[in-house]
Amino acid sequence: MDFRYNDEQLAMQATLQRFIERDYGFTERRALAASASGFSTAAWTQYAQLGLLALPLPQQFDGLGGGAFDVMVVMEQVGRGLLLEPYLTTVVLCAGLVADAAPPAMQQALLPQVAAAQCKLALAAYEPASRYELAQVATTATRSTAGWQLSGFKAVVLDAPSADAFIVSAREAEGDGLSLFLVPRTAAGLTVSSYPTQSGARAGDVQLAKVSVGADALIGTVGGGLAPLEKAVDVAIAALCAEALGIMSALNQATLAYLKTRKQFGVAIGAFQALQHRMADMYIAEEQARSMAIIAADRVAGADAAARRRAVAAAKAYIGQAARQVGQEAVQLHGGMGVVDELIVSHYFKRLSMIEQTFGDTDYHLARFAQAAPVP
Amino acid sequence: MDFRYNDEQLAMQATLQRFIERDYGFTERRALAASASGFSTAAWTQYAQLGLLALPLPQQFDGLGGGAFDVMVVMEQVGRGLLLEPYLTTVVLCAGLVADAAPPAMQQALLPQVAAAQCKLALAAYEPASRYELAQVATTATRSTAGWQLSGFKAVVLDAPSADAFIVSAREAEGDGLSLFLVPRTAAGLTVSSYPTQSGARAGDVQLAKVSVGADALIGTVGGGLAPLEKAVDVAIAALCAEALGIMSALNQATLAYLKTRKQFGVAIGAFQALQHRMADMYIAEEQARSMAIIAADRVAGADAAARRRAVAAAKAYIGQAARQVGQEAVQLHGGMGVVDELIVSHYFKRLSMIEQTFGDTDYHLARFAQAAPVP
Amino acid sequence: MDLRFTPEEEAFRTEVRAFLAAELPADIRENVLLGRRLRKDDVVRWQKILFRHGWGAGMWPTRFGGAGWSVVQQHIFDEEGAAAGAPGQLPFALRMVAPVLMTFATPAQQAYFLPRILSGQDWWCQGYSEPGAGSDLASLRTSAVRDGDHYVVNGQKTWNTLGQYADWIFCLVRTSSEGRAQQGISFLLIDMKTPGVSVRPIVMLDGEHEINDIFFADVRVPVANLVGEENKGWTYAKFLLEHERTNNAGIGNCKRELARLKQIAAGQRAGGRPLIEDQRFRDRITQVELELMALEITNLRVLSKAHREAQPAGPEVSLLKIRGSEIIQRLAELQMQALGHDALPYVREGLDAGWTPDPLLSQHFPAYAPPLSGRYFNYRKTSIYAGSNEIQKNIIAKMILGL
Amino acid sequence: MDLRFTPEEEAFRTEVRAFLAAELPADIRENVLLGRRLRKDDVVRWQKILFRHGWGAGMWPTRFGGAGWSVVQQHIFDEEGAAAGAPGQLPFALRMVAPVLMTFATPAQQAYFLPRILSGQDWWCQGYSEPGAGSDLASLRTSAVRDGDHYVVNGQKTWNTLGQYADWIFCLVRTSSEGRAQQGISFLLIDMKTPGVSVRPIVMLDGEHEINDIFFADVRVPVANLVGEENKGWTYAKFLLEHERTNNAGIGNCKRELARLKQIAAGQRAGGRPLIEDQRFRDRITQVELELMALEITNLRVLSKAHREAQPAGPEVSLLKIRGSEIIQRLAELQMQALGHDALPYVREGLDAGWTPDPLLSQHFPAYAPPLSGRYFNYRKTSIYAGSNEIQKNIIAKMILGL
Repeated sequence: MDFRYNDEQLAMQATLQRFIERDYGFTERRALAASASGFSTAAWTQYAQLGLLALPLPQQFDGLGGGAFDVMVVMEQVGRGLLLEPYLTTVVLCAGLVADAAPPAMQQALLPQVAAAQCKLALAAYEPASRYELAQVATTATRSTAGWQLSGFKAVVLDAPSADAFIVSAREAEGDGLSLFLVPRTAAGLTVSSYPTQSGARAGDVQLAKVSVGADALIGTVGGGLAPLEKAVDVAIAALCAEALGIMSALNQATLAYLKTRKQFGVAIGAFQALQHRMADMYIAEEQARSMAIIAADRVAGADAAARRRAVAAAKAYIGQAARQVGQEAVQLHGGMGVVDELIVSHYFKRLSMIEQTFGDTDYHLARFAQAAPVP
Repeated sequence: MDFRYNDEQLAMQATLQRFIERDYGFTERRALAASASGFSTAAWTQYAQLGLLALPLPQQFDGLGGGAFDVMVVMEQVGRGLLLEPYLTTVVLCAGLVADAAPPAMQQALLPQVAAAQCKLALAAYEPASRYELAQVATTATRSTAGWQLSGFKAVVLDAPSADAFIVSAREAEGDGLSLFLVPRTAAGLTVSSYPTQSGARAGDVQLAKVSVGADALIGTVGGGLAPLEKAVDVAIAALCAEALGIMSALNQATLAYLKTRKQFGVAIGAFQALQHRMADMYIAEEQARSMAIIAADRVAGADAAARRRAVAAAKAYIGQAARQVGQEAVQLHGGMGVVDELIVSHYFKRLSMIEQTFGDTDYHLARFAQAAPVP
Repeated sequence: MDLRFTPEEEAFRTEVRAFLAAELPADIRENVLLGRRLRKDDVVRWQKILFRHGWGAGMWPTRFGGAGWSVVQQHIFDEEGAAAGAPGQLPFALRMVAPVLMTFATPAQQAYFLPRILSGQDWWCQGYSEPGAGSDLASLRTSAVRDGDHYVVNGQKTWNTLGQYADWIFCLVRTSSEGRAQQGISFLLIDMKTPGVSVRPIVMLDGEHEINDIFFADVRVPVANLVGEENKGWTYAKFLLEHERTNNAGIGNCKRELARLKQIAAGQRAGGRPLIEDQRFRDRITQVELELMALEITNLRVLSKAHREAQPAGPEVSLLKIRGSEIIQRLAELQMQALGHDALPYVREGLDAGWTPDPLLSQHFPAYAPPLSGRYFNYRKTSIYAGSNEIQKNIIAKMILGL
Repeated sequence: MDLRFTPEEEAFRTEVRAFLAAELPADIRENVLLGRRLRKDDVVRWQKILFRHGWGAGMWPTRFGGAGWSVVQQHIFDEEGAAAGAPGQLPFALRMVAPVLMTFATPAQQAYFLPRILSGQDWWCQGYSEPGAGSDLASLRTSAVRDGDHYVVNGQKTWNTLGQYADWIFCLVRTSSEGRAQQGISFLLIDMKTPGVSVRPIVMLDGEHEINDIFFADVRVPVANLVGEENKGWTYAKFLLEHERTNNAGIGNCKRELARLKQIAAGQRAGGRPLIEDQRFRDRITQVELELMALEITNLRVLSKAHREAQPAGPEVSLLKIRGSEIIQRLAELQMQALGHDALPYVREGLDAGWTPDPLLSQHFPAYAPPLSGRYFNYRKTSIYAGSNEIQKNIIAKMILGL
């Protein structure tokens, strides 16, 4: 049993910390969030050079074959730096899904491109009426001579504006299983509307009006798309938990520093016992959240789907609540300084809030845990 | 609008406070709880002399015609003094039910007796499998030539050992409505087992084996018993909320006094800000609970059954949680002194805990509120 | 115990309701109910309508042009106004500086300023907090040095709300550094157009411009604009605080937002059913609903006592502030949560009056959606401003519990 | 990161499991699993069985007769023992006085006391807290005055656990009133049979006798029973505290009680269904289950660090104490809540070994029911004793956060 990051992971951590410090300070980050694309293509290239984009990809496709704990290291820093690039969407979620379920030709075509920062992907899965249910899909896939024709509407597709291709879930008819398709952004009939999100990055809605794709666009089997999709989203949720953890850690650090420096009534406010105890609660929340993120990362790597589902639901629900506590308390203890745009604290808080609304909120995962948990 | 008790209510409050101070101190109360009957018959007679037993009964039956706020005044003191006598059960719950729904002859036979401390009643409504559902009744009522024959088992009948008669709920056959019957304790086939409760008073199980009662034992209409039963229990819940309020108020007072006197590290522990803020939270909980108890008392007096149900469910659920907070915090802030039998604090805590488990716990009333609340 | 309003109060409620139905402009109402950005014009227009009706300042005494309402009437007015979608009247002029002026100012000052407040002619803002003086207000450092018939003011105020629209600011300034920190403070009225006054926006976490830093660089303020005596400002500030806080539970707003939360949850779908039928979400609504039920009565208890005793409410208003802020925060949180992933888009133009979503977006993003996340963020301020909830608990511990 | 136990550790777990299956007496197991009163004999009998197996003191070094386990092995043993229904070994002898004796006592003291602890021959209790010295232990006043070869001890100890069974008590006593309060304290071993020692039961809120006041009236204690140096007792007490707290999350007990909670909730019925299918109740279980999942890993993180560094765990054990106590309290609370109105009866004989309900009662009151309410009450102590949770938060604030 060993709960330490290994040397390579620590090296990656240090590299990212240096990168954030030098190239991705809060000022730079705000400018990027306000820019047209909402992120830095230069940084994206740097990530490729640092091996970040290749990290979790299979070695036969130019990947580094890293696992969930390697991703955890990265995502903690993504949180800490509030990095805006579509790392989670492209590398963890979509490339992970391709690596897990796509035919070899598609893997060969896409994964080396992802590793080399030549291709960005996005997942078009959720729909206006679906809330957080991946299985609730109205988008249709109709067989055609050349392959498939897709029609439907996908809402709040994360990082849609910058994606070169989408993974789209659809079904042949009601009652059938889901199928997954790779759809290039340039496909005729595909429209992307885009908007910024509350935490800086971009998202958009994707409309598919009789979009034709070839038979080779299918990922996995016809009607068998839900299992790999759910698994890929679970992997992404574990990563998202690590991102939240990185933010909580940064917020606790910032709040503690504030308590030690901010003076009221002639003393540092950290001398007030009521605030000390709340800071202690925040520390506990962070440590417990770290344990949950570790469990999630450990289980998404395993073969047991029920154990994975249970652990990921537990982690997302738990960290959702812990993050809310830490986020709200960090703002509160910062007083007015916690609610202004010019300090990073409020940006951390907003990102934590949006993480809770992503891939299922606390209530959704409480329900999922209740269904998954073995009743003794 | 006026949230003050009126002069008569204040006089009753002062009378009860004096009674508790002089005749019902903590030492006396502990001895009573340990005695065979678990309460004081002398006190019961005194209550009659003070007009307590007649207070909410109709004036035509020797009652004083008091309302829910008169009962509230009394029940706050019942809580504060941890009075063990079956006031809630006999006077508020059962006599209230008789006054509301029984035929005049039964009212004439019972209510003056209750007012004169000559008769104690208990409600045999809940059953082993019913949890808190008044409607879930397996006890059967079979028509006989003389009237009715009752068979069944009633669990945890509060104050059963001292009751002279029981109000029993039963039904003719599954699917039929509930009927209510008055059954004298001496009826052949009725067995009472008894035990102390966690908070001192007595309760028992009542077995009915082909117990015959006359046609005049019926309270209300055949099959129409649920509505008056539910109303009577709601009136009792409002009173129970007032009892909880009285305890919370006493606990807050005791805890505050302890914070001011108990010294650690050379200062009164009330100087520690973390404890000050928690005491402030306890104060807020008490004030909010008082508002809820007021709402409940106001609405049980009204004619609108839906409004009554909604307000009572709200008050019981809210006060259940507030009482848990205040009870647990009072114990915690008393440290070791909070968990010993020789201080009243732990007895208050236990009584609050048992109040939450009586007539439906917090979850039960959350569900009831959700059903009752008008969705806009 | 009597929880009923008097027949006169019920009649007043009917009158208020009729007035609101007739006079509240539809566009303002829509902005309020959808939680959109209110423009200066919205607020001023509504004040002028109220003024024309004789309700420009409900609780002011009639001799100053007020309606002479009781605290209960004011409560009814606020509640009905909130339900109908009327903008809240800003407190800075009506409830903060005005009572100070009525009590401590010269007749000339009263005659000049009060009618202009009443009619909506002047917009006031508050100059209290400084970068180093928040909860510990007495440590403020903005100085006013006497120079003939003027004070020369230098310093910085912060956490100034809506000062970008203001004609006047009332300030606490330091006129003496002798004695206790509280003793050298004066209460000064400053025309925002005076040379040397500058306003720097502070963008809030929701991206909106609601507060400011105000800088004073050799600002010459006529001595005639001093309220009361020099160095007695702390007394007036405490007086103001007492009056400000009488009615700060915000019950009306909370009730409106609870109703909106239920509407939103009825419209959103989860697992094929309206979200409001999801037991978990429903219970979360219930919990805040219970808290609000209790607080409404607690608020009325405080008000009716103040009414009866004809005194500003005591330190128990700290309870109202704490719970009121927690409730409105929680309601905003649940409204955001109800949106599901539609909480993510930051559609800034969706806060503008009259906005309708484009056809694509409207498939999942109704008109009520855009302001919700930002408002959740923004409302974190409610437990921080006007005396943070920690300060309120200190007050309860000291003033009520005697700790 | 590697969350797996080593093959050796897994083999050890198998061995522990087999041992428990073979050696744990059925009657003791039943008492533990039903939460009934444990008699002295139950505890001593189990210690003797462990001793015969060479496991009398898992973590003691082998040179003192211990099993020489790592903290991880001890964790595995505790977890399996808890699951199987083994009584926890009382900490007073094994984990508290013994490490002090091993480190600071004379060879003669070690040779006499340690084997008697190991074999279950001596029962030890703790004499630390006094009526005026709880969290603020250094203010203790029980005095030990040197008189020839004896100390004469006078004073009162309180919150003494299970001293009614004890052969020996280890005490902090004041041997000097000079210097700082911490400096005049000594660590003394007192035979409970010495004239002048008296034990007064303190009945707990559940009606059980678990703690005592211990009075010392001119108790003559041989100087040979002093541990280490006179006036250095505070050092030994701090050392003891560090060792006591290494493993105080109580994960094993929490896991067992969580499983029991689910069993109880599966057996109770609400609205015609098993209570565990009630979504509200199920979610309450889930919340504590999540907290426990996290704490198990947090505990292992602390343990594996201590294991690797061969050091007692640091101040992060305060986290384990806080959350561990909150979890076990919450589990007890939910077990009581699960009973519905069956939480009300106080059936004291239901805590006795072998009790079966009479036929009437058994219709709704199963064998697991009687102890549950009392245990909910009793477990409020867990956030109070062994350094209250407030003290633990002070420790986190000071030692970890540097506040």
